[in-house]
Amino acid sequence: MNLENNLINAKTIIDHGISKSEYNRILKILKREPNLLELGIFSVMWSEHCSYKSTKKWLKTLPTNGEHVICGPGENAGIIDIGGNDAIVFKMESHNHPSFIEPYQGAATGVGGIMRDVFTMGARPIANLNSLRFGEPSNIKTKNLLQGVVKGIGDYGNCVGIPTVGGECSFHKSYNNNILVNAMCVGLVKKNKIFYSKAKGIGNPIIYVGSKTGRDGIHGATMASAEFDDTSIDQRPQVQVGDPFMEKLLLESCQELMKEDAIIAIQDMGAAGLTSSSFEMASKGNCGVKLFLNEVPCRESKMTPYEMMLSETQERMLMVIKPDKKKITFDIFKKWGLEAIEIGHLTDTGKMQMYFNNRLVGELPIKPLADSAPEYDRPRKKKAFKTIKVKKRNLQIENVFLEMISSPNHSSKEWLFRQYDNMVMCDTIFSSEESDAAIVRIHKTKKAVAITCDCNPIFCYTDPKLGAKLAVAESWRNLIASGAKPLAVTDNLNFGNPEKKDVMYQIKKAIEGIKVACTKLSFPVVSGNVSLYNETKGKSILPTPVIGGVGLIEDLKFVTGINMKMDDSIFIIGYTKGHLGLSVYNQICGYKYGKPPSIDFDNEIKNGNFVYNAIREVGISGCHDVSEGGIIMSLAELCIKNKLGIQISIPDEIKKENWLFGEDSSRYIIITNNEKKLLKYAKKMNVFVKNIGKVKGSSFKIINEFEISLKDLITYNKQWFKNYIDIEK
Amino acid sequence: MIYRVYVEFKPGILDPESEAIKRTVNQLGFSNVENISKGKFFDIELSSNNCLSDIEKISKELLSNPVIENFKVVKK
Amino acid sequence: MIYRVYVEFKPGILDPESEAIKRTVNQLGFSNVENISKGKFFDIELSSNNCLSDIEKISKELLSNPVIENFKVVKK
Amino acid sequence: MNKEVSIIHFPGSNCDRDLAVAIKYCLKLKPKFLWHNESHIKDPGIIFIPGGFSFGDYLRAGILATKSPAIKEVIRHAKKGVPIIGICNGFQILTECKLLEGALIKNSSQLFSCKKVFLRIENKKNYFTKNIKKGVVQYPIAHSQGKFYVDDYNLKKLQDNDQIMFKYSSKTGDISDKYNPNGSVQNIAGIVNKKKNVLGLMPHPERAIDSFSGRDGIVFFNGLNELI
Ligand SMILES: Nc1ncnc2c1ncn2[C@@H]1O[C@H](COP(=O)(O)OP(=O)(O)O)[C@@H](O)[C@H]1O
Ligand SMILES: [Mg+2]
Repeated sequence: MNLENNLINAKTIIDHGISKSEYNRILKILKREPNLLELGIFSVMWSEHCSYKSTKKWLKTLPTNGEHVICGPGENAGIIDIGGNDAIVFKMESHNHPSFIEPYQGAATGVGGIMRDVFTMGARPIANLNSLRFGEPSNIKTKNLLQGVVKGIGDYGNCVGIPTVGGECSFHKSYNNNILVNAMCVGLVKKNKIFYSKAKGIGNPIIYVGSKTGRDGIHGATMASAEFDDTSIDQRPQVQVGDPFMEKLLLESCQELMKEDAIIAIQDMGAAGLTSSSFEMASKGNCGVKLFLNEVPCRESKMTPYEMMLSETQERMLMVIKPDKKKITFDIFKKWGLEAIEIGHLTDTGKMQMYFNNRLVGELPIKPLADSAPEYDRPRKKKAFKTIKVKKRNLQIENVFLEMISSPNHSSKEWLFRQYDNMVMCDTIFSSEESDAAIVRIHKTKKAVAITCDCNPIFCYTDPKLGAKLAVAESWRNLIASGAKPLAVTDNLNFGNPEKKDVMYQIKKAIEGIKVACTKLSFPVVSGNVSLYNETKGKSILPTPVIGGVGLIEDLKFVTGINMKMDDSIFIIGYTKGHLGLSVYNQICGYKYGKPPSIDFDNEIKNGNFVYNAIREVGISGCHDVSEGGIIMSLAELCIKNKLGIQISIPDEIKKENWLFGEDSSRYIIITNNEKKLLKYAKKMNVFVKNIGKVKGSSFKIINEFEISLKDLITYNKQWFKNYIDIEK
Repeated sequence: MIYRVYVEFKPGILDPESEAIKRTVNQLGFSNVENISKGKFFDIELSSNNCLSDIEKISKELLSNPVIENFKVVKK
Repeated sequence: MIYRVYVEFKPGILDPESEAIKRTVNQLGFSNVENISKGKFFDIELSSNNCLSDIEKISKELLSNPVIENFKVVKK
Repeated sequence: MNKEVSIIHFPGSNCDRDLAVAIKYCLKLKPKFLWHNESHIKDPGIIFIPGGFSFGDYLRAGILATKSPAIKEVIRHAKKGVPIIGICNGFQILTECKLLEGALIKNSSQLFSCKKVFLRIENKKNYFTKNIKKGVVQYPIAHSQGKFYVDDYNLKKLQDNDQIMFKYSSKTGDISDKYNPNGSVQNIAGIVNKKKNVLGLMPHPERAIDSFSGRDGIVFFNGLNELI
């Protein structure tokens, strides 16, 4: 073989993030030294981001099957059956590092990337969600990052015309230099029109369509797999700019082409661009590939094969099509103003052969490269916690409450979600401010899907396994509360550096927690993403395994919001022990340590089934789960949303603080005027319910404690963002 | 005294807007247009003299995004 | 040959973005900044000479909106 | 006359389907989709220009779309008196191609804004609105360049000529800054041309046709029945 041999030395290898043992593995596979192009390809294919080398061993243990699962992890996104010929495609993905370097473009391209993962499978995206974590508001970078990220998410989804229907956003100092931007996309596909990435058919053309390739993001995949240091800000060329208009054209043209019987395999060029998309398609189909790199459309002059193979320019797709469908393929793209280009074809060599200027410039065996990607069982060690008791601030209930509802994490996120078009496509029934899960109608049917994303990183920090279980349970509960039957989840595992023992411990334990909870709740994991090395100067983020849950509402009449009507009765479902460890209450009062609330899955399922059936059989006005901030926070959210007052009495048998602020699992608030029916049904199902008050008047009133007018309550809840962003008065 | 700050994309950064404008211009019959690039400018009026370093600072921290943009200051 | 087209708001049209930038600049401690106004520019590269009238036409019909904006063409 | 409603579809339009759904639901007919490079449009019936981000909103929202062949046809039909309705991006396109007065610029807040707003109907003599019984309707808005600007001279002409159709208002029809979501001159949300056959509005009536999103859009579309 006559490969151009760019000199590779020890430094080049280190610069590519390849360890000594990995390099030896490369030598074994190739039986020769790689050239620079080949080394670059190994480095991205074996990066943490693409190979999951630190987590694969543990991810394999997740439950991924279930009666509704059509496609589990391994493809661009997971797919679940929702009855008839309809299926739901969904996944969550992180864009943490890019968003920290350039918040607007980083977040925008994150949204773009996850939507492509979904529409690549034949689906039309119907909803976007996001889970955001920022540093302390007082950190000088936070405001800028917040504004940039939110605008980036909004502008991208709004332009493509996919509603952004929900998500979460919170602040904690551990994210000061490592924000998290996790984007989730849900799409709708016909079961008989699903597209996969497995290439087949020797000689079949490989088609490139979308933006021209530039030098952006070269080595982005390795960046996403490396710790930050002071020089990160200077990693300029790695920033990718998003083009939502191109995304919209790709979406529409691919949808049109998918109606023809033309596509054999399709992949978006995401992380590691042309490299990972071509390798993945070929390795799934056991094929070889010939690529003619002179054909790759380039934005800049003099781009090298190395740059073309590693570029992460956004909004590009790769597909294998039937040879006799070339014309219709090119015509459809042309109609949409896009140029499709044949850049290679499939072979039977099992090798990736890259040609440039009529010369073979790189040749790699595809299967061995993918199959022998490193897999590590990294050492782990539990972190020891200091149990320093911080002096408790002595606060009145009312003061804690007001501090809570006007705190950055619990104040109204209206400033944020106003910037998202949550109605385009006209199937949004509730966005996630109106219901525990966002609810999107399946177009032209009476079915709807409920979608939510959740995680409480504070719980996960102290007890990653329990914290992850609680995140899964909360997602499940949110779906139940919105009237849905929970079906499956996607997960986004955000952690620090896995080469550190305590971080690896967190990762393993969190995955274990997800495994247990998803198994118990019959809530399989169908897709996901891992983001590691979220760490700056040795400080890592709180472990943040975000869970994105999806459920089905078989008939719109069971759709349930955070609603109430005047004179309704208010019930708590589930027993309140009043667990305050790690609660918002304790944090406000200065107690920073403790344990997360425990969870008993039998009880969770019992209460959940009760609520699910009560929604169908009792007739209720609204439902809301009890989570961060406890009963009092859930009640406040009900009042603020409905602009109605309530009167609540605290039961005698428990301490006031514990009852109001406790964060025990498995509880809901149900609002109904069918009191008798609800009680009777609870008795039959042996579920603990308690009537705690009524919807009444125009103030928020806890009897014998305090009363605050609705108007003030709303002002408290809205002021933080207003003041922080300095919205023009 | 007025300074003008020019801000534009660094070379090599994707600028889909300029691409779209160029396409339209060509379609309108101006086939002699080879390339279009765009940028922003800010005119900053100061009450005191000799503040070039202030302007540089404002340009760097506020008016431009050093990750993807370059800026240039000229006295008007 | 390259022409540069400057586009800015007509005088009298309130530009909240410039206002907001000025507020932030002042808050950052640059109290000597009296006024900020902003605009866009387009660098148009032509393959043939003497096309000032083309550029004027493109500027008028595409790059600026006469209801709100003025433009100015200079040769670079 | 044949019963027709046409929707002009641009690359980047994204409310075209929503509009078609509303038309089918309210007017019981299937609209005809016309692609932006259609250079001869015959008997279009009512022409709708939908919302979205035609050509990515690049340069200025709406401007690049005005250079398409279909818009030349829209202008030709407008002169003949064909009813034309531009919603959101459609309104932006109609001002950019000068079928309507004024300009739509960035919201005062500089941010995209998506919410339901109330609109007072200013003029009920016009065939677009005369069948709407209510004085105030509620439609969603979703835009970042929706601030209507016109200079004083032309504003007066709009007023004198009864060209102002919708204003952002309170639920009871009060007009003040408090109810102005984007900084539009005099809370203007929608206008017609001098001949009164071209309507542009920023809010989305097509997003208010079911019990979840509000039903005020239905009267808007039903009111068009006699035009087709
Ligand atoms: N934490 C996880 N849980 C479950 N599945 C995962 C997880 N992380 C990754 N996966 C699956 O592994 C596959 C590869 O993911 P990824 O490399 O992120 O895809 P892409 O190349 O589209 O970015 C996908 O099928 C994804 O769903
Ligand atoms: Mg993918």
